[in-house]
Amino acid sequence: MKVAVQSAPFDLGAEVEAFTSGAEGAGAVVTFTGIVRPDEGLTAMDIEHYPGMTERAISGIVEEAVRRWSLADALVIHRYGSLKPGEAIMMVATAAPHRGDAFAAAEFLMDYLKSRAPFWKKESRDGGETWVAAKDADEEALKRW
Amino acid sequence: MKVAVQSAPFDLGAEVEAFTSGAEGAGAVVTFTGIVRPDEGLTAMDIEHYPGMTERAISGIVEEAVRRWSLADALVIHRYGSLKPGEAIMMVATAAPHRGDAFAAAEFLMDYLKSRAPFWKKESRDGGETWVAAKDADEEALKRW
Amino acid sequence: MIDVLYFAWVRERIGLPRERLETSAVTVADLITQLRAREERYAAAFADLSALRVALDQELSSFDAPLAGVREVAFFPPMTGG
Amino acid sequence: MIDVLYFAWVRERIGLPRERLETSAVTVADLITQLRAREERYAAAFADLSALRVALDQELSSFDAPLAGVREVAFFPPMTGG
Repeated sequence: MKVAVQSAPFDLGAEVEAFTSGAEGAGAVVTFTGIVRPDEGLTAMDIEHYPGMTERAISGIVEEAVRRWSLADALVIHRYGSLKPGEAIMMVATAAPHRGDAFAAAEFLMDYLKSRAPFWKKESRDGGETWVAAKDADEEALKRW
Repeated sequence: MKVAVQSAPFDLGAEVEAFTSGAEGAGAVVTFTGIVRPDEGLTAMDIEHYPGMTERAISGIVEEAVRRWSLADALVIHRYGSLKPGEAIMMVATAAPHRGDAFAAAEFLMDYLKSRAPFWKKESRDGGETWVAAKDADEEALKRW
Repeated sequence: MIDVLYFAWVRERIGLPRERLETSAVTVADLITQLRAREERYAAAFADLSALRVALDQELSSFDAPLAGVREVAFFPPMTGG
Repeated sequence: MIDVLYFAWVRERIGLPRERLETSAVTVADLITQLRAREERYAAAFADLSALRVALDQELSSFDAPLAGVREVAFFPPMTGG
């Protein structure tokens, strides 16, 4: 199990490689990577977080995933600070004996990180700065679990 | 779009890195890696395929995924030949503006590759060799799409 | 004494990330009532509670939760991680 | 003339990966009837059709499909990719 909250970029290829080769007994590894979508006019994405609570909240979400599914391992890396379009914001990885568990746990982690981990995104555009509003669909997504 | 059917191992980290940095406009990248599960007594997994039909079938499945979901890119690599426990058999990757499309397309690709791409697995154990039987659950899984 | 933290636009509207307060508030809602009464910038930040979330000692909580024993209260908009 | 391919345990049971046949079979089912009649190893391989799949010119097909124009027929068990 690994949870990292950091401002530094992470090496996606190296993380996936290390996670996969370290996941003993796994037959299936799913990864998700979130990227600052290079939307028209977007110049930067600033991510604020709540130090202390962030690590607690993410660890709690990972522990819940481990309780619900048969997982060999799980990983969450989430960045904060100022990111440019095209940069990776975060990743999750899940390893399980079977693919169903790996997929379900990865989607569960993403749904919960979206709405229950204390991060807030602010977009900078030519016209100014805007806090990204939470989507009703993201809150709705939690109900399926 | 990339489809590769090969006996050689692939470099998972490098493939994920290249796919992700090449997926223009993506906000979400999902990858799945299938590994020879190191079950008790398993010494090798031999994968037979149908050269020609394999590439056609996989390309058809990828094209169907692109028709159904809003994808920036998709990739399938599938190995054949003799693999050892712990080795990666195959991977899929999907890139999309939003995470829902990336997850759904990756699961769709996996479900179809399991039952519609002409590969056959044979397990070698101390006691001999056994062809892996198709699971009813894998055929069932196609019905959700 | 209680630490009160503000994040995202709540922090921007109030103009500070955290402060230490002496309060007799029994619940989060009481504390919000006291904060609103302090200055216009607080009233503006707490105008619409449906747009706010609260954490007590780093656990998500609700506005009717009691403050007894709590050392850190945080106010912020709905989270947008991932 | 038609190419007939066998994979996995079908290949092992029949003992060869492919062969070229002259056949008057109109459908896949007709071809299977002719193959079964050839030798015991064919009869064994085609004993239970529910355990077999067929592809015509590299497209999955069904046992009642016509063979007219088909150049390559492949028989194999349900696939186990991924």
